Amino acid sequence: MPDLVRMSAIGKRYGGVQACHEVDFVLGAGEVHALLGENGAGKSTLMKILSGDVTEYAGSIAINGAPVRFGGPTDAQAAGIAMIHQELDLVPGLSVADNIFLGRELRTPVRTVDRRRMEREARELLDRSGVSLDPRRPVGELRVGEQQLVTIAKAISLDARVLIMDEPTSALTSSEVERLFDVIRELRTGGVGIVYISHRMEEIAKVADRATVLRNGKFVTSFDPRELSTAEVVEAMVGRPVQTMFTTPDSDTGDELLRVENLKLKARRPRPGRRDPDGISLTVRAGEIVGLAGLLGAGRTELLETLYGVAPGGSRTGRILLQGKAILPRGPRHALAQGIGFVPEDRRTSGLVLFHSILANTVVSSLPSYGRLGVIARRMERAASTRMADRLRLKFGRLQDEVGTLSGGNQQKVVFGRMLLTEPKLLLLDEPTRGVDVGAKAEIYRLLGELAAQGLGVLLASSELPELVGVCDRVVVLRDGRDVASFSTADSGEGDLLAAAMGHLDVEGVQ
Amino acid sequence: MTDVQDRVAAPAEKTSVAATLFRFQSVFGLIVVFVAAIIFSPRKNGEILFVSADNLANVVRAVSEIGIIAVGMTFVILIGGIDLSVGAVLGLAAVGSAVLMVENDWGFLPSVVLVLAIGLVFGALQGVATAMIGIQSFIVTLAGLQIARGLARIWSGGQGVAIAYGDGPKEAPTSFALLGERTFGGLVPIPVIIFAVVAIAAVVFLRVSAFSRHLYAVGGNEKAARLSGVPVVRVKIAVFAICGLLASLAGIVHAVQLNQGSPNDGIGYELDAIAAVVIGGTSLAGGRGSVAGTVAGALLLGVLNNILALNNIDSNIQLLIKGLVIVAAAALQRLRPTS
Amino acid sequence: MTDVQDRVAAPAEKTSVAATLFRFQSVFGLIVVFVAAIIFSPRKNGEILFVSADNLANVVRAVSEIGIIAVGMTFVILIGGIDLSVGAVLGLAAVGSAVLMVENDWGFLPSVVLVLAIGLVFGALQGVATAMIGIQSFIVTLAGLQIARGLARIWSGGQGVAIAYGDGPKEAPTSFALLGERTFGGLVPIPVIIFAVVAIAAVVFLRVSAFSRHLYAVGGNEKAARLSGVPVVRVKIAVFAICGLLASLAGIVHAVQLNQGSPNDGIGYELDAIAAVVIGGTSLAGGRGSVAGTVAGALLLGVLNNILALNNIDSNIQLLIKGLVIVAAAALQRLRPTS
Amino acid sequence: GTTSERTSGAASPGSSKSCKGTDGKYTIGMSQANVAEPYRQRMDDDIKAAAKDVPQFDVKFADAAQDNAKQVADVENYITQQIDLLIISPNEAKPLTAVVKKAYDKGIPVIVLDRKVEGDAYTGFIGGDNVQIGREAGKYIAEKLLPSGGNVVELKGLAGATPQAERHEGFLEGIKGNPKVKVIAAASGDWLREKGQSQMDALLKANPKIDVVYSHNDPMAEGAYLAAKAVGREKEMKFTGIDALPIPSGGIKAVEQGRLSATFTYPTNGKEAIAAAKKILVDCGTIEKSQILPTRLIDASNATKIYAEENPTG
Ligand SMILES: Nc1ncnc2c1ncn2[C@@H]1O[C@H](COP(=O)(O)OP(=O)(O)OP(=O)(O)O)[C@@H](O)[C@H]1O
Ligand SMILES: Nc1ncnc2c1ncn2[C@@H]1O[C@H](COP(=O)(O)OP(=O)(O)OP(=O)(O)O)[C@@H](O)[C@H]1O
Ligand SMILES: [Mg+2]
Ligand SMILES: [Mg+2]
Repeated sequence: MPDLVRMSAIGKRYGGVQACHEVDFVLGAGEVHALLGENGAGKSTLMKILSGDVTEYAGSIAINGAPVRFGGPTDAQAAGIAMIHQELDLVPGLSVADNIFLGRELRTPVRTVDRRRMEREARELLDRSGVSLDPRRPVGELRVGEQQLVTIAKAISLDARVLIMDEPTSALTSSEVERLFDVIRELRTGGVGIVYISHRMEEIAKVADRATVLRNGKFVTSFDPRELSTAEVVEAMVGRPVQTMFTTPDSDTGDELLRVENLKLKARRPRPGRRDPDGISLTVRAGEIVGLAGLLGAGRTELLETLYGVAPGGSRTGRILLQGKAILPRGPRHALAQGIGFVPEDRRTSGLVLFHSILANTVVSSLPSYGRLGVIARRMERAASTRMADRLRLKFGRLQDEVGTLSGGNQQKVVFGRMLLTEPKLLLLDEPTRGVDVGAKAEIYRLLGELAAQGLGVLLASSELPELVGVCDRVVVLRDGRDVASFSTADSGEGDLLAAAMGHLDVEGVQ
Repeated sequence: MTDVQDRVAAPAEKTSVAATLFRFQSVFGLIVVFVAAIIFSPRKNGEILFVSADNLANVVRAVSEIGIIAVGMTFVILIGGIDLSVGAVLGLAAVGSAVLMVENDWGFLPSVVLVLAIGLVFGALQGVATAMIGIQSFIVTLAGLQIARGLARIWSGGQGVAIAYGDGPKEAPTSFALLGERTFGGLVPIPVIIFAVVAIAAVVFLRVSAFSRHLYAVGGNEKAARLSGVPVVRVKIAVFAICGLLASLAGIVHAVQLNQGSPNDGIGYELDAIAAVVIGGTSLAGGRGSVAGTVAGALLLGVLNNILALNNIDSNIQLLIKGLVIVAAAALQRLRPTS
Repeated sequence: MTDVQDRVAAPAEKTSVAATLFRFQSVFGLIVVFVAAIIFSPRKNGEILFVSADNLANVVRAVSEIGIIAVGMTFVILIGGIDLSVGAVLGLAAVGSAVLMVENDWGFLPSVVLVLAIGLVFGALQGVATAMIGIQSFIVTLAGLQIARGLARIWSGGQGVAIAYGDGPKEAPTSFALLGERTFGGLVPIPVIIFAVVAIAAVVFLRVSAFSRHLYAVGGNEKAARLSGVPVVRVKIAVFAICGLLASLAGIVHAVQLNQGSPNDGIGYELDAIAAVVIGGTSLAGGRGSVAGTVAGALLLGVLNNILALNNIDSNIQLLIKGLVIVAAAALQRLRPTS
Repeated sequence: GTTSERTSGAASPGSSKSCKGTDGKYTIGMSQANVAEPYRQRMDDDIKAAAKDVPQFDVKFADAAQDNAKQVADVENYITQQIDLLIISPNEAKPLTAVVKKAYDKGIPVIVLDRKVEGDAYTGFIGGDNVQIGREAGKYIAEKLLPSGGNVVELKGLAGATPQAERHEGFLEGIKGNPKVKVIAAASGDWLREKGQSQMDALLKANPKIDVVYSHNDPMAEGAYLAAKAVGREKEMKFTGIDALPIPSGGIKAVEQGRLSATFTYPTNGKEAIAAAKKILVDCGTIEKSQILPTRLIDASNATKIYAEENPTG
């Protein structure tokens, strides 16, 4: 029996970048095939070629032994290939149900849209992947994680023979991930071939039957992930051994930097699904990395937004003290002036001007320091940008290149570097390693350790429990906009965090 | 997981009242202006002139052309585009119907069909230029405006073509004249009925058709639409074609109302139509808005014009008041919860 | 690591030639049209009329007002906005300078300063409405257009105010007249010099100022800009203020060139200015573009108008040709490697 | 002419130099303010028709689209082309004065139509008198239509336009003789038919008794008629217009067909302009500095005849 998918000698060039070069890739029916590689290795590109999104490429594709050449995503869908894209490609103004059935709406006998049936089927699909969302809600109102679940439901609804999942879990917490794995196992049993792309190494061994590693657009190796250790897999991806994944800094922590006391925000115009702080207290000391854990919608993002002053207007109670002084966060400029930096969750929509240069994107928050009287000394800004790029080990061509052409992890570093150039005292990080490859993650962690050692305080929201446990000194768990527990990572593990986040255990953590 | 369900369901319920109110927000402005019009209306013999039946009929008649155009414009703006050529296409269509029926002695139906087809094709060509070549619609239709105006001037020889009715040569068929008459006891002008039919058809169409989902998708997130298999190029071309078609329908209505087709008809109508659409709550960024809002927006402008005229306000002061009301109506839209 | 760097660096060199070419892409169109103008220029006694010194001076003089406006418009479009009020503000400023100097017998400097301040404040107010209330700039400035036009009509009493020069009452100071003269041996009109100064200042400003980085960031991704600490509201207000200021500067130039300030001056100039900006390669979506391109775009339109006029092309045919050239020039922009 | 224009036609500096007699070939540049006005389009058409009979003439046309600045550029371009004679119908007087003088000083004879430029740096002016027309219309309404008084509404042209002010001013003078004629309302119809219609909708509503609608041009009068007809009141009142263009969509036809009671010719002067050009260029003669053509009343009695006169071919 021929392979379900056989891609041979695939090549793709973007201007000067060889995204894929002579790549062979084989997927069998009922197989979960992990595709691994650093940011920019060419994983998405390879899969975009398979799913008909990219139509100009070298090489050939065969489905069940029959050669194909797709003219667009519709062709691929007709051939039974569906893809969950890395960037959440949903239409904000349409409802969940409309999004799921976009392009292949269900019709009544008179050719009008059968709204009722679409909503019913959407509800069933969502239930199957473990979410209860009202299918009539506009997608624009959903939080990132929920949107990701909608894209998953949408892909599943296609009943495809080949399902490509490009980082489907980057905004999900462990319980949603577990549900997704259940679905994947179910699909596999039904003979569906699944390509699974993720930078969360612990997921690979759990779900994949086989793994292929790409590096710089080229095939490196293929193996059974259950037979290799994470360290070996990472070495295959990066091309050299990566030492310790997490470098928990055991540096001394200094004075109290941030103190939040019973912070509550009552939005003037409440938005459905938003979980504003509802009585949060926590502290961050200088040199300390404090994690924020919680389930989807626990209110981590909203807390960071409130501290940075970008939450929607409303009445605030409680106190925020920075170095012992009460502050009222009024907005980014105000926060930055006080030494608070913020790295938002979604770098593409909230972080970067994708078509502007790396240079412009790195220096935009710290412009006044590169000249006088509003005139910029170009040499100074270039120097600062170069310095930051070196420090973050940014992989790039020239500072003038558009930041959108960088790989995801490198884009993340640019947002990160921009905040560092403002020389903050307190850094608020929201999922800073979402979609970032292991190598780059290690660098970001190393850097966080370094900065903490120099006295920076960090408040880090993350959905990856290993990351929280590995990087933070302390983790505060949020649930429903309240802090429900606080753990020292020295003596607690992922299980404790998860239990507290889900509210199963009534643990009051060790302070 | 049940935990999640509760969490989401509860606030959704709570805001749905507000949501319902906001859904009809575009009508708020209309109601406010309507009430203001009643208050400020001149009275004669105890009668409030503004709300008299024939005045209201006039108000709607006066906005029927802009309204028809604005419905098409809503489609274009929903996909994130804009069409500046509608006023010129109206002029072209007005000239076309007059020339065909009067100078070429064509019949009613062939003339109307050809004129509508011209608008459709003109719009579709603009759609091709933006969808396939990828030029911004603002600039395509700015050029289209000049081209349509030029064609209208050439076709008419630069002068308005008068329409006389009758069976003789150089006379338009009397069936055409009916389009400009009034019905229902001489009260409701046919142009109003045409406008109403167009608006209702558009509302129903947007509600029930798959095409409308595609249209919102193209305006809301073009890439997502493409990846979902939405025929983006075809949707865009179709939308510009519809807009051109409706503009030429408005041109026919214009010609029959004025008994003349002039190449200078419809100058500046594009801005009025866009104002109606935006006041009606449709976002110029695309993906969000409704035809019902547009109709409310067009009526708002009509009521405003009428009440200013009834009170004989100085034309310069009228400009100021209209500008301020447009801004106020647009500001009202900003109360919408999602920005 | 070095591996990646090499991979990227080498082709980057290769594309930099193309990049350099594309950087000047907006000038291509100008060059093409310029060469075409020379070829199609009428000749008299062996002289190519188009390239005669005073014809070229006329070409630039004729676009100087649109050019000044288009520079301000470039700023607004770079932040993703649009300003439809510029033509009306030009009219208001033209009226203002005439009324102040002639009817109120003000001096040169106070009049000019007040008129410029009016444009600045008018623009800033529009900026406030879009930046702080969040109304789309299209609609704010559409209202602004009507308001400015209404104010101009009221201020002038509805009539053009003629400007006579002298020291007497009801006469404008002769220093004002100098602005309309020609210099460098009577060849280069002062308006051309004003345009050049404005353009060069804008180019330099966009190149070196921190403000310009903010401006591009706001247009590129407003949310990201805000989160990065860019004072988005202030940038927007400033940009609309600059655009208003330049529109009123153009109004002063207009008044002095025509010896009159009329409330109907500048009707439709906004579309010409936008066309110049877009032909010059600035994206209406914001965040991408340059003043140099705009200047090239304005000159392109000027050369086009001139060569069509020199050949006495029928004005209706001119409309068609201009429409097609605008589309062609915009299509040329699409060749840009990144779309 | 109401203004004290000197008609002492001392030959302009240009005329003698440019005259090459019957053997010459002459390029004439016609700078039109705005062809979007039917009146001005007709002016161009009249010039074109008249020039056909002068084989030596080649007339070029430019349209300034109602923009003074564009018209300045148009004249500059004519100067560059070294035309032999300029005909200009200025958008406004003051802004065009300088460039007309520039052409004139370069030796190009200039014939100014309809609206004057300032000073005397032109060869000749041919035009109508809007104040006079307004006065005639006023007199006609006060004496013929409403001898025993009545209510008049006025539909004005575009605010800010000179003829609008003059037709208004003359009208007030014209009705002075009959104090029982009252102007009860005025509205601006921007010269446009549809604006005339929608303004009249409101005027009808606000004013139960209207006897005469005095409109500053024919299209607005037609629009007003349509509005009145829509509410069945067109028989209650009379409509008068101005311009009386001899074209199918013009005022003469409207009078002939009974919609308007009267209209007043506002001569385009196209024919006269070509005659003057011929005198200067071909006949090497001089022309009057100012030639004011009188207006004519068109009513039911003479409409058909005059329409035929103006359109000899039919
Ligand atoms: N549209 C594009 N234009 C230019 N370059 C691109 C484009 N898409 C991808 N690239 C480049 O191609 C290379 C491969 O990108 P790709 O998105 O396939 O990486 P990836 O393996 O999916 O990385 P990540 O893990 O960050 O998602 C990168 O160098 C990227 O910069
Ligand atoms: N109804 C809504 N309308 C608009 N934005 C919303 C809405 N609800 C949530 N958001 C936004 O979604 C983001 C929160 O979603 P996110 O995906 O970060 O959730 P999460 O990370 O799973 O949960 P959290 O960070 O709250 O613990 C915030 O930026 C918030 O402003
Ligand atoms: Mg990828
Ligand atoms: Mg979050």
